[in-house]
Amino acid sequence: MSTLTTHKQDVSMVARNLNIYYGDFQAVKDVNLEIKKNKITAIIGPSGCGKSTVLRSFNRMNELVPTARTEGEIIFEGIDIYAPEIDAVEVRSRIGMVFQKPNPFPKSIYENVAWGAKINGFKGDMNELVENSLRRAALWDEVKDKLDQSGLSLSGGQQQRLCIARAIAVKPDLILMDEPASALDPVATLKIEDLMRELSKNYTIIIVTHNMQQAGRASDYTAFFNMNPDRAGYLVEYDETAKLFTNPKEKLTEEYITGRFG
Amino acid sequence: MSTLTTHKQDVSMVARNLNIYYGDFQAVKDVNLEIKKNKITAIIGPSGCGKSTVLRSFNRMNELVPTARTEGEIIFEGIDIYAPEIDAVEVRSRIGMVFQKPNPFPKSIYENVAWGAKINGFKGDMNELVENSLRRAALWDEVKDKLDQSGLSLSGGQQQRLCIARAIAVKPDLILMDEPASALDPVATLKIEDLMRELSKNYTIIIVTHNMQQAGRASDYTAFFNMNPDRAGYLVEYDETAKLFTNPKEKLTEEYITGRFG
Amino acid sequence: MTETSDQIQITKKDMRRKPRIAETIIQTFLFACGALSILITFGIVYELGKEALLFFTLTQWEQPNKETQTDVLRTDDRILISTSGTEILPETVIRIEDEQMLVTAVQGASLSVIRGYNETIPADHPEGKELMTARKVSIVEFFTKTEWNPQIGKFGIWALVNATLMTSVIAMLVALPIGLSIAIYLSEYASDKLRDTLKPTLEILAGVPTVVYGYFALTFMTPLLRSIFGQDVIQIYNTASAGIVIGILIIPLVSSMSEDALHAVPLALREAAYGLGATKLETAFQVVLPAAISGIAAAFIVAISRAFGETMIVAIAAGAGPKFTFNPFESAETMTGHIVRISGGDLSYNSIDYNSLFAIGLLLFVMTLGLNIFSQMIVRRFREVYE
Amino acid sequence: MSTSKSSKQNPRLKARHRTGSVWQTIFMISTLVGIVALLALLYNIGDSAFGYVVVEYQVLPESLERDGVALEDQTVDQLLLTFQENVSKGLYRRFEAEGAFENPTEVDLENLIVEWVLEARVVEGWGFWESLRNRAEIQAQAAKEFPNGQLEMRSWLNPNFLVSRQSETAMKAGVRTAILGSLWTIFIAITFAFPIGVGAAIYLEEYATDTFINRIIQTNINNLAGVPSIIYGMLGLAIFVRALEKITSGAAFGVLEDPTTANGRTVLSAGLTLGLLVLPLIIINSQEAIRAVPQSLRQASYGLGATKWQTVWYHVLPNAISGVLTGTILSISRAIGETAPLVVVGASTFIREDPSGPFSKFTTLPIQIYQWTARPQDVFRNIAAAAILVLLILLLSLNATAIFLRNRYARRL
Amino acid sequence: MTREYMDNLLNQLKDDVLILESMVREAVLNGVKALMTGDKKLSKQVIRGDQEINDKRFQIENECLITIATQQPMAGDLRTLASVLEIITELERIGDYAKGIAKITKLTRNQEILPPLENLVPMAEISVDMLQKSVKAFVDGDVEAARVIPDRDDQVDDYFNKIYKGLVKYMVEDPDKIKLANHLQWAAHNIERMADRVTNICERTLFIQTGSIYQIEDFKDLDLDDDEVEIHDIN
Amino acid sequence: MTREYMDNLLNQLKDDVLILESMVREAVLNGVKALMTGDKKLSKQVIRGDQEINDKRFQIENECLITIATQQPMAGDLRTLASVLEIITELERIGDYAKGIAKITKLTRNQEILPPLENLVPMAEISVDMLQKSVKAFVDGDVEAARVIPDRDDQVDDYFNKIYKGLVKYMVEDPDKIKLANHLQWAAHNIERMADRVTNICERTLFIQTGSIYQIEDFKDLDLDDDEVEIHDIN
Ligand SMILES: Nc1ncnc2c1ncn2[C@@H]1O[C@H](COP(=O)(O)OP(=O)(O)OP(=O)(O)O)[C@@H](O)[C@H]1O
Ligand SMILES: Nc1ncnc2c1ncn2[C@@H]1O[C@H](COP(=O)(O)OP(=O)(O)OP(=O)(O)O)[C@@H](O)[C@H]1O
Ligand SMILES: [Mg+2]
Ligand SMILES: [Mg+2]
Ligand SMILES: O=P([O-])([O-])[O-]
Repeated sequence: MSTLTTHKQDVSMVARNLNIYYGDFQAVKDVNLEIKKNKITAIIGPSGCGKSTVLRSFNRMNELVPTARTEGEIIFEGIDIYAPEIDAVEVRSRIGMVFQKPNPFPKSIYENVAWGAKINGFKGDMNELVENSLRRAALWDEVKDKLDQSGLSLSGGQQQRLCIARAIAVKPDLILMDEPASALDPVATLKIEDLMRELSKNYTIIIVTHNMQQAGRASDYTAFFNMNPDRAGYLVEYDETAKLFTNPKEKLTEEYITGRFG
Repeated sequence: MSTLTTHKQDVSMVARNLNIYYGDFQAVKDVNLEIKKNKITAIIGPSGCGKSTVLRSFNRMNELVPTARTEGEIIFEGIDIYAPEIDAVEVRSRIGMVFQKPNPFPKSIYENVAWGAKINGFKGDMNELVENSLRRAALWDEVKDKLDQSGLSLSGGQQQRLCIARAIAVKPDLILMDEPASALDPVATLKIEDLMRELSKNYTIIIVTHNMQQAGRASDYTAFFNMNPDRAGYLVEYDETAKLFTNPKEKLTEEYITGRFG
Repeated sequence: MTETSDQIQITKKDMRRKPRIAETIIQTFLFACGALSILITFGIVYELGKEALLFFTLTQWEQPNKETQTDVLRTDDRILISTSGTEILPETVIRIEDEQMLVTAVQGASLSVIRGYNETIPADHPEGKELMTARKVSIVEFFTKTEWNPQIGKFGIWALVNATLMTSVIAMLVALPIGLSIAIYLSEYASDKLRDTLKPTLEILAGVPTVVYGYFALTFMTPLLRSIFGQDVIQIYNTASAGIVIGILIIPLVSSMSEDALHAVPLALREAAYGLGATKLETAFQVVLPAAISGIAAAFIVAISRAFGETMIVAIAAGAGPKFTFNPFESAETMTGHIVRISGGDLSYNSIDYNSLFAIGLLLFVMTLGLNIFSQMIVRRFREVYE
Repeated sequence: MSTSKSSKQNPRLKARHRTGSVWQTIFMISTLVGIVALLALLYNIGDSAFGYVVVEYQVLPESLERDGVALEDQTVDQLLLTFQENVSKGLYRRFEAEGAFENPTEVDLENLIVEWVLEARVVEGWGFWESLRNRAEIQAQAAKEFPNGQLEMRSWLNPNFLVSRQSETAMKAGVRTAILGSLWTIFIAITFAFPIGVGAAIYLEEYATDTFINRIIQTNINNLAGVPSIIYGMLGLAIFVRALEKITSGAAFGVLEDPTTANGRTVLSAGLTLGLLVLPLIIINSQEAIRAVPQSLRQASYGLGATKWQTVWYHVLPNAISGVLTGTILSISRAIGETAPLVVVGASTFIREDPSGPFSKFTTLPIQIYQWTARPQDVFRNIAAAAILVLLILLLSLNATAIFLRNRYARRL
Repeated sequence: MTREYMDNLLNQLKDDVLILESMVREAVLNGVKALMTGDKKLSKQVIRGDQEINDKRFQIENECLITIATQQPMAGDLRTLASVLEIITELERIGDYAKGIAKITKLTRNQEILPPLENLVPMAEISVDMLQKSVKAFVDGDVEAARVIPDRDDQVDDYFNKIYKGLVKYMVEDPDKIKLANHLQWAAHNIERMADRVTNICERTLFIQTGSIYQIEDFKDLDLDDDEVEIHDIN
Repeated sequence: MTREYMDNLLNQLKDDVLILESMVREAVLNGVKALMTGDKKLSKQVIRGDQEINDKRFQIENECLITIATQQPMAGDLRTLASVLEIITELERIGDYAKGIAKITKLTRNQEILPPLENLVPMAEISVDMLQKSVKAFVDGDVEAARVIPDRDDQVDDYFNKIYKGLVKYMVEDPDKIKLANHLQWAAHNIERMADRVTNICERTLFIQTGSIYQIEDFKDLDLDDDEVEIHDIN
């Protein structure tokens, strides 16, 4: 496979010349990005600059929008996930996703975690898998006595951790998170951020956030997107978070992070 | 009048032994607070600690919740607004309110601003009032050419400023804001904060916010609420923002603002 | 300080309560509007109940034998009936015009009576007057017998209920699977555009008056069934045809309500499932459907209730004349069909026919009310999940 | 995917996709069934409303030419003469006494001629579809079996049908009385139910607190909406027709219109019954429209120092009105199609007189359809189909209005 | 262009830094003047004034911390605030030098000061000028100025050497003057140190504007084989 | 208890401060040793090593800024970070003192050092001990320790006075030794300054824990009428 040759060891995913359209409207333009393995990468930028769009193109969730069209390559672990022979369902079981609002299934906590693994043909010890996933999501202690209660009975922050546990249970390599804490209060938010740090030992994480402070706190790398006057989003700067927040290369980035934008 | 004697020049509103119940459940317990005139006071605290409840008791909006019951005194400009002879409708025209999600009326921009003044019997030059209010809300330049367009045609941040203009047009002395920027992106948020600073020259402002950083940036005084195990909210600490964020008196406050809470 | 306190005085005066009479009047009027609904329900229960009670408690007058009408011969305390074969026994109360009499003895075609029974006034009864006998219909009889024929004093409700159940079951067999499938297709598979076209199109079906469906059943469905199963097997009026067409009528109700329930399942849940690597069907069956199950259940129950209450289709297509049969290809009369047929004729108030209708109506009301309350309970639970 | 991982590839994936397609097909077929049912309904009605018929005349229309003018083209005076010449004196005098010749229209006279002179009779008919397909065969068959008959392509739905009154003869029967009856009852129903319904909705949504009585009211209304319509008919029968007979018959106002049937089975009773029937629908629809007005608008209004009624009047109602109207129109279309309750309330089976006011006897379109459908003769099915078309067109235009309203006033809130 | 309030805060801080600088500058000049003229009162005033400088410094530091705590400064803003923290430390230290010089006035106990100290006045004037310019460069964000100001340190060093050598000469010639000369030598030392501090301030200006710390002076230490260690290098 | 990552960062920073402190400590002891033994190589090593200290200091400073920029520290956290910034400045300066002492080794040019300098070793040891303890107090947040450590400054001052007086005596007695004695006096001065820096570090510890700046030493300056200005006060 020719794509394999360009695959670097510490890189999990590469976007090459990524262009995304909704119908005639170009939402994302010429994005090139290398996501580092076992690191947390944050995507920030003003509203509507295409952060979510880019993120959702990373596991072909965009395809659920009928008008969406993706051009360019997204190479995950050396393979172009948009290649015709690749199955989107399969891609999504490799690249998990956590959403803005906690969205547990209206099933029991146990089933919430087990379901994804079950449909993906998991054959092992399900109890163990559920426990492990919940432990990793730092939720086990809080729910171990009520696994048969509805996932909806948990608090917002717990629900979000349940969603993370659910994503982990499918054993993805990469987890995409679209503003995973924006519906939570500050305390729950910090808990999720702590959890992300913990998870990044084993997973690559990409997180979209509106909250600059959160990007600063919780990420190793930050990508700053902006949009042209024609509303097409593009990548302005991509760097280590520490660098980008103390000494960005681009004036636009500096304006944005110091709050002197627009 | 006995209440008058305790009225201080630099104090706009005083809450004394404020207790608020929803049915049997006590949501707020024994709050005592002095709101300084022409300052911005922020109310922060974990989710559900009664911030909104307290805020809404300040202009008797709580009464719209049938089960809500308020005990204690709220003394605004020397008058107990819960005194039996005081009319809630009048109170609300003196103490304006801006809500979490921008909620302009589905009318023209002009009418949005004018309506409140009209029903409150404003007799002067309406055009002038509308222009002044919009100017104060830092919106005039952006909308002056399209006053007859729907308020809903504006962007989120502009809508929120329109709501502020609308509140100002009724000529309140005090403006209550319940998470006025939580539905906005960071850029629009900073604009609203700048606007609040500007407004505080003429108005007393109380703002509830989930966002500690926002409280820091945008307020002169901060009240930190917490809740008991029985979920009744109470005031933990109330101080100048600068003091509270650098050197809080209470350990709980320190834990909360440094993110080591709960 | 004085200046300030002046200012405050003014403020206080301004904030004082003002009377708002118009507001009070408006509010009272609006309350009256709302309260009217209670009056209506009360009216329904009262009227149905009152007449039904009459049906069960009041003396019903029936003509035991039509022929007796013409052949009554009056003597002082004897009444001669030319044809026998009547069910009149001693102790029976009979009535001729407004006079009631207590039968003391029966001798062939002549009855001995005590006249002026129950303080009615004895009067002259020329020949050819109608003779009626009194009886009460017991609740037990009402609920246990399977023959309904007021003419001969048979009041077994099962003849009617059975037909109602038959048409309803047939209707459900048609409507539930098809309706639910349509709902799933529209909500999970169809593009937004297709959904926005198909859903209203199907809802047109629901908006077509039921009398039209009755027509459709009689002139299309019945001939169709007969051409399939044979003219001999299927009667012109039959419950199968009516049931199928009720099913068609109800399809849009089921599909529309179920689709609403499916549609109300947040997109976020579907995304969560897709994000875990689920296929469309797995998402639809294992995530969306269970999440909407109470809404769908409510839709089903409302559909059943609707089928119970459906009138015109059965009135036109199911046949006239109560019959206790389990053969869907025979004619039978449902509760509603019976009501509408009987009341459509020249109905005299205070007759046993009139009263019996209200007994049927009350039963129908109670049945549908129960179903509706049940479905509302389900819906209420369903609302709470996502709020 | 990648070589190292392909072993992990889910072997069941293909099977999963296959199951998916099977079910998708099932769902699609079901949807098609629904659509087909609708089409069959329309086809069936259309098929009966048009098609070849063989008409036999007592007197051939051609023989009634006057001054070389065909019957259809004659003026009122000519028609009057034609009629007078061809019927017995007694009959003519009877009609004269009834006032049939004071300002008669061409249609009236033509109908009289058709009924009493031509005595046209449909002896055989074919469906529309068949008529188109087997034209030649039908012509042959008609010529063979009905040598006296005339084969013509008939549209049962025609202008005469709309303006004619009820008749014992299918050829001459029309829906004029029924349409007027429908309009009258609906008008009364809406006049009664709309203000009360909207008022109740406002009360429940804006004023009612969570008290016992209000909960009862709400539950009640929800239940009323699910009560079978025939029950409303029985309620109407018991209350309006019987208990309030004095009022609904007009006797209380001294305007008893038809002493022969001096009872409560009038337009007014029917209208009020339909009013009761649609009241819960209007309330629920209006409640939904009112509830759809975001709470934030109310809060904004209160926050500016508005009173409750100001809030309702200036913000809630303007934003809910399109929903309220849409709901009301949909309720009207429900009421227009209702048959059973009106049968129970006592619609007249056969009247020729137009309703002249709330105290007239009445019939309505669906009642008319029901009666025609229930007749044993096949020709009445044809006019029933025509009447159904009239009813459907009426309903469709109402629904179109509702959709138009919904789109026109739909606001982004 | 938002964050007016934040900009105001930053400008306020910069103004405060300017005020602190002017306080320090005056202290240095007065200290030197008191020493040269043996003006005990002036010296006392300088010593007393140091407390004000310290207070001002802590006030600014406090404001910096408040700004950091409440305003979430990033990038350039944050570097500015961090630099203010550094610069006020330097200024406070310079204030201490002035106090030290003033104290020498006491130690000299009415003795006539020695002639080499004549050089102290121009030395102090140059240093003070450098200080003022460096703080101005900081406030204006003037990278060019910040780059060149430290060059004048050589002049200050020259004066120091002159004074030092002159004083040593006095010591050698007249052992009675040893104590006095020794004390006076401290005065020169303090001014010399002050000029070094100016270098640090300039470094900060460069840091704010460029994001990296330049150590303007340090290349000197690298040529260690050149044994020319100068007295002013040993702190 | 959340914010593990933040706690890790703070602990990392504290560890770095400890490392910097140990580097500085070693530099001071080595500098003194090189001076006392005339060990040129060691002195060179100390001078070279100063660059590492500077680098370490800038690394820590940078990490502090990154932490402030990314972690929104408040209250205690923020005071800690601000204090780290101050403390590393102090440590870096102490490193400079060590370098200065090492440079004196060169200036003495193989001359035998003078006996009063014997006191330098214990003086340095006490100071170094104070330094170590103060940094430890900072890392541990030990308010009590931070309060008492500065008291030992008096001992350091005593040593300084001894050395100073001894050296002056040598100067007076032997004008040839003036230059040498003068140079050696700087070494003592540097150690004395170092002890003062320790006081600053302790002030910071108190600041973190209590939220207010205590100026531990400054009350001394207030009794100005007491004319006993000591040489170590003049910087
Ligand atoms: N389904 C869609 N159809 C058409 N346009 C869309 C769709 N989703 C997003 N867009 C457009 O694409 C652009 C990028 O949207 P996207 O949601 O990716 O932005 P974002 O950066 O995530 O914004 P936010 O911060 O508000 O979440 C926007 O202009 C948006 O209007
Ligand atoms: N209408 C109500 N009826 C009953 N309980 C209520 C009502 N509104 C709020 N509460 C309860 O009162 C408490 C305080 O609620 P409130 O909305 O004031 O909290 P908050 O601090 O504003 O929370 P948040 O940060 O989530 O907005 C909570 O426990 C909440 O559940
Ligand atoms: Mg987004
Ligand atoms: Mg709140
Ligand atoms: O304060 P110092 O001059 O000794 O660094």
